[in-house]
Amino acid sequence: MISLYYFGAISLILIGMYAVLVKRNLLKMLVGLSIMETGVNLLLISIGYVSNRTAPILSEGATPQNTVDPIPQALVLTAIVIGVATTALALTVVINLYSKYKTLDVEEIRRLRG
Amino acid sequence: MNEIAIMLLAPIIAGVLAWLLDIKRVREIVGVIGAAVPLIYIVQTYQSVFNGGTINLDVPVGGFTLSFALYNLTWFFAAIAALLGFTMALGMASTSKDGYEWLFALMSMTGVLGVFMAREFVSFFLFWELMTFASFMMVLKYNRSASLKYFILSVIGAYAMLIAIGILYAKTGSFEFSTIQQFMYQDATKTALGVKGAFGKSETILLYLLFLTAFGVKAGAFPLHVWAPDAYSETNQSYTSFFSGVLSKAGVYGFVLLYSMMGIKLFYTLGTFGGHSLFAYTIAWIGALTVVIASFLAVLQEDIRKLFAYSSVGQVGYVLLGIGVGTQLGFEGALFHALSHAIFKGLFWLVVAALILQTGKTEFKDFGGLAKKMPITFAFGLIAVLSLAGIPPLAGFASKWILYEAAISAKMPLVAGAIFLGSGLAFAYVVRFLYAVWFGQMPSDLRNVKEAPLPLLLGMALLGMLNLVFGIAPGLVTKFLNTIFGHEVITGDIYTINTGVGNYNALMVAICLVAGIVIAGVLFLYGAKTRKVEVNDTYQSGNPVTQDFNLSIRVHFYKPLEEALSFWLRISFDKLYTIIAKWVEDFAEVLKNAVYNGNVQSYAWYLGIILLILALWGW
Amino acid sequence: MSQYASLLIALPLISAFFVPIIKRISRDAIMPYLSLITLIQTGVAAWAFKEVYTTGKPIIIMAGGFKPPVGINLYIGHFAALFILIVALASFIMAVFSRKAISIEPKDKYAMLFLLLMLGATGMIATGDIFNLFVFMEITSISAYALTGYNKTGEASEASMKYIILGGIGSSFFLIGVALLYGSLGTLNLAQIAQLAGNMNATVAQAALALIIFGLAVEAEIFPLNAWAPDAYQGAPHPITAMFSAFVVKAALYAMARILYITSSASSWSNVLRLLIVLGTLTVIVGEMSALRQKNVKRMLAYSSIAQVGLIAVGFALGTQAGVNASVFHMFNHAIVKALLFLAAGYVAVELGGTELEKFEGLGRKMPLTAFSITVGAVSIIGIPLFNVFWSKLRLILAALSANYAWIAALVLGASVVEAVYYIRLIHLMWFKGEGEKMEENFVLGGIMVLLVAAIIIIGVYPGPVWNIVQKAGSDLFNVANYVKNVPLLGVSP
Amino acid sequence: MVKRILAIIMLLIVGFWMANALSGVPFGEDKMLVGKYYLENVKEQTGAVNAVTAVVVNYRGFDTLGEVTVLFIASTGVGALLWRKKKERTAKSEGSVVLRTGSRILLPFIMLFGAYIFIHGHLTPGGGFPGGATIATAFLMLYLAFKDYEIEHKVFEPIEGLAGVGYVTVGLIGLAIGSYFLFDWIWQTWGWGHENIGRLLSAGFIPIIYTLIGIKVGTELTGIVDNMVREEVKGND
Repeated sequence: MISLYYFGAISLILIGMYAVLVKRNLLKMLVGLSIMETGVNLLLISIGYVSNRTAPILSEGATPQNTVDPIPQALVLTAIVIGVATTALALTVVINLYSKYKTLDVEEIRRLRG
Repeated sequence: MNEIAIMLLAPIIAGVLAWLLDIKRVREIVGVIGAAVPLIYIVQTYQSVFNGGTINLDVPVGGFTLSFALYNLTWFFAAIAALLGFTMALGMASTSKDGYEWLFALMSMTGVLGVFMAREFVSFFLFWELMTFASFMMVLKYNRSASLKYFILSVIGAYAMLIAIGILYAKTGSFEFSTIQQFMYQDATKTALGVKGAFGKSETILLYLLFLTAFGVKAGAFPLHVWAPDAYSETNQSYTSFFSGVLSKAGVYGFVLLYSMMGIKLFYTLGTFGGHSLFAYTIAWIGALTVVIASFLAVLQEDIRKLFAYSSVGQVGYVLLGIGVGTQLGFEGALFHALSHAIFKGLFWLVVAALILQTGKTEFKDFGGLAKKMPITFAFGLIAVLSLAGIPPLAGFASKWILYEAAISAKMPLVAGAIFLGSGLAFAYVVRFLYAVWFGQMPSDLRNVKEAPLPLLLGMALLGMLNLVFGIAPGLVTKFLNTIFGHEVITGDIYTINTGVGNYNALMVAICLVAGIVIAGVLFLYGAKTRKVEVNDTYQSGNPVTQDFNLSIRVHFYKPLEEALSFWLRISFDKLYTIIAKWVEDFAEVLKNAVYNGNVQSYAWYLGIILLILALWGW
Repeated sequence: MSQYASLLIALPLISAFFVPIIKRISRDAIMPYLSLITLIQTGVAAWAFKEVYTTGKPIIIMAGGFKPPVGINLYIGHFAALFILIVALASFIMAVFSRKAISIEPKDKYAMLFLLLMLGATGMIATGDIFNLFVFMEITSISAYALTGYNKTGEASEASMKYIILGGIGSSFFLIGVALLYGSLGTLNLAQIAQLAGNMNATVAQAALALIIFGLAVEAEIFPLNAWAPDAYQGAPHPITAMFSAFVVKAALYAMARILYITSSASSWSNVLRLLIVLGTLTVIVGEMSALRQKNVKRMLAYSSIAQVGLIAVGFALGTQAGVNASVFHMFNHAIVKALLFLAAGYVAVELGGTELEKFEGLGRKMPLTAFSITVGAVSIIGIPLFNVFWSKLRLILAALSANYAWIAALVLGASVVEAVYYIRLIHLMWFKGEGEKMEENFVLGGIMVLLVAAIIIIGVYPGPVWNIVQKAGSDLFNVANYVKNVPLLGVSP
Repeated sequence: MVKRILAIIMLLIVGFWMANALSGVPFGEDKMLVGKYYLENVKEQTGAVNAVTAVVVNYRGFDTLGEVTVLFIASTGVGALLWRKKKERTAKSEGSVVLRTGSRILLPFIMLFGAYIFIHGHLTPGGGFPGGATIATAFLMLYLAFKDYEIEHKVFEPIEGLAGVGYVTVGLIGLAIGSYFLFDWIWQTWGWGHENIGRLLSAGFIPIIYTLIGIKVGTELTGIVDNMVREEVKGND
């Protein structure tokens, strides 16, 4: 049976993807992207988890034998920052787009095609 | 430096120089010299090649080795190319407008020489493409749609060949003609014995069809001939002498190669039909159809360039037909006709070039009475006409005669009939050319026309002379061709040729003809009473000729024929291809707008769908 | 000594960080500074190239002095050395072009993003760690997003937006793939993944591989994941478009091929290959079809570029050494040709104010050198002998046939036929239509174009040396055992 | 509506597929390979108690460099895309009294806390990125509270660049001293702070790098906020 954390992570990914596929408002699509990223980060973290172990900070009684895997945590740190960067840039582009098109509906933003 | 290397490099280097310098006169001199070099070497190597010598050249390039060889078969084709290349350069010295034309004309000469002398498929293909590209650039300058049609068909052909080469390479591990030939021979033996060979039946047929497409396009064989009329007419006509005279021979050479390499294998795989080897019979019929159809269309043209373009297509059909007959006699006839077609059609195009250069006209209705203004050009035009129509004692007759003999002796009466019909039609259109352009009433705007410039005349003279020489002494050619087959296929001395079925003494005929002309001349000068008559308006059945029903020799002369054939004329492969091309483009447009519809969300759906496919695949 | 190759990463970074200071000193110094840095980068790349090809051994850069898989290593093998050089060289050319092409402020930010785009592509090609690959991919794509929208017009923003959304989805799924891979192997180092891939759980392997390839395919412009590409190519500033086509896509393609072959011992590998062949084929067909009736030259070149990418992908997916070699060769040639074409088209746009087809009428009279360059590039990409692309297409066809894929050979050729149609239209338009006065052509850009044309023709006439290099690069990519052997893996094993 | 249903069906299938694959990666089991090596050797090799930090800064230094770069790209990109000839703040009203007073009082403490987080990155959870983000929060608060507040652009941009330059320089010094890029020369060559493991003055260059990152992230995020808050002014030039 699939663990709750995995389930949560996959759900977040799917919800995010659903927003991208269905919502017509660009901002909502971007929110979807963010949710997806969160889901992925949660997935990474839960893959690194080992039952009944503590955080990988080797002080106050924590030994290499009773701590969880530090790598996914390091990866998630990086992934979060990358997600932030993408979101910031995307929002900037949305600002520019709105000032030119006066709309955020993806159906209308299609001057480039064919 | 190796002779082959010089022959290959001289034209293209001269072309690049001419293009870079681009000074009038200088570029012409450079170009002519560049084109003359291969001819000099061809003449120089004649003796050693005739005695069975071979000159080789190997150049390693990018992991491949390009090898070339000059021996009797390749020498023969290279000689045609070098000769026509030289006369083309002479013609272009008068008609070329800029360095661009020199560059690509000479580049295509290099290309075609490379094709003829290649000994393996890489260099063969490389130079094949070079030649195609260069000739395409020549056409592109004059007409986009004609060039595009030419290029696309050529490219399809070239790529069909490339695939075939690839298949051969994958199986035999070699590009060399000789290695592939041996491999095929062994494979054919296996097939004959009923053992499974390396190439199955379907694969062999595929190879055959691919090569047929590749060489058929270049040779202008029906139904892939559609590019030829447009391309031949829409370029510098001096260049067309080379284009139609030599480049189409590359296709012919390809068929010869196909024969020598895969003939036996194809024979055993495809079997026979009515006593003839099926694959060869196909080629013969393609040739015959090309002859008949192109000749009919040639008759109906109103533009002299178009007329000769179709005529060229038809003449190459003869060559294919000869190859398709499949006997050694047929081969020899085909090769001979390749030569004579090159020299008379080259001559023709030079004459046309001179006409267009001096008058600026291209349609029959604008010509007339030029024999007086351009007498020398007329004389050469006459030689060409006679040779093309197959009147003895010119080269065209000798070669057609051999072809005819070959078809009869191989018991292909229908094919022989095609030759005969083609000749009749050829006569019909050259007569029109002869009369409409040179005789009759001269339109008033042609009064100041002058004789063609000297270089052009020199080129014509060279080709005209050869028409006569090879016509009167066909043995010169057949003796050389015999060395290719290793024994005397056609016996006889220099002036007579004996095919074993029939005998033709060219000298005798020539002497008779000269005697006849002399007698006629004497009668004309001293016997007949002639007087000059005014040219008046033409009347038919008492009415002046109107545009509605104008059947003078200059306008719609063969209209009744056209009406009779109207049902058949509606079936046009040209139109079919155009429709297909348009359909493809429309489809592309629809596809493009449907796929790239501009909506990000749709694009996101594409991603989703791919994910779905991945997911479904995972189960 | 060889560790100094880490300058390839450090130099563009530190120079990009330094731009704000340069801006304080003098605003006019930014563009020369950009050219200078890219030139130095080219020098370093050339040195690394020389080093790798003379010693025949890859340069392994170990960050922090930790041996892989503990530390991240950069693997500058035969392939990476070659393509890093191309990246640097193309960047240098485009930096020079930028001085003329970029008139929109803020140029300092442009310079930074430009350097970081170059850095990202360099890193993607060099890295030997799958998560680091993700980071560099994000560096590349985020700077690409920003640069796409740099012109700040509606079209540019729209293109950028599309790129962000599709790229974002792609990178998320890539990361899921990496997570799965890490979860089942416990390592991120490519060499170690190659060692362990064989004993991976089949379902995990299939999903992980599929997701990673999916993520990279978005960046690599594989149909139908490439819908952002034509828009981005059209909307981006001209030098950037050239960089997209010359190396950004190539980096993603390389990464895809690398991961593909790294995991060749995984159980569902051949399925992925087959899928990639299908997608590559579709990419070629749709790309060429879409280019056929384009009215905008830049967009036409973009579609043509996509189609070439499809060919390269198909070559990689053949799964043979010959196919990989052919693809690498085609990547190399295509980089040169497309750099030239986009440079020339961009230059026309700068001078005449747009890349619509009508602007190219009579170009042969107005700007003969530029028109000549476009002609050579177009002729080359069609695959005419004596021009470089011919050789790579030939290799591709031979590889396809020897792998028993006759229809791929037909595809390559069919694509060439279509290319012939639209490129010849362009050539005819330039030389034989329209009128115009001769204009002054920029001396430096003219010189660069002449050099690129010369490269095309020299490689076309004499492909031997390049082919030798490419073969080495190809076997670097294909020969995974050798790759694993070259990385000095620490004895961390299960 | 059809679109939604199709999307849901499609996503459920994809989700099932991923879940199915994840069943091959059991939750909560020890799957460490390289991770174990890190845990066992982190103290002596890097001097950091927080293994995550050691992984981030030392073992996977390239990732962090890339991460810093990504953020830098984002801030530069935002700056480039929102560049206008003239920009000004257009907020209509000041923040409430609570906000204004609160932010004045809290500002130094928030900054201090941010600094604390990044300086202690090798000992406690946190590091340069959270620290920098905390500092940026302080500035964000100022933007919210005061309608005319603007950061000192002439100072922020160079600081942002110089912090990055500093990071790469630290790496390059490592290349010069230890012949590896990003080599921890303080810990491994000079051997400083070996007796201090678990206390502030240890872990080689981690605190230095985290300080630089903290400054950089703080200025960058502030820059992004600044760029987004100010709007184009038209017509009055």
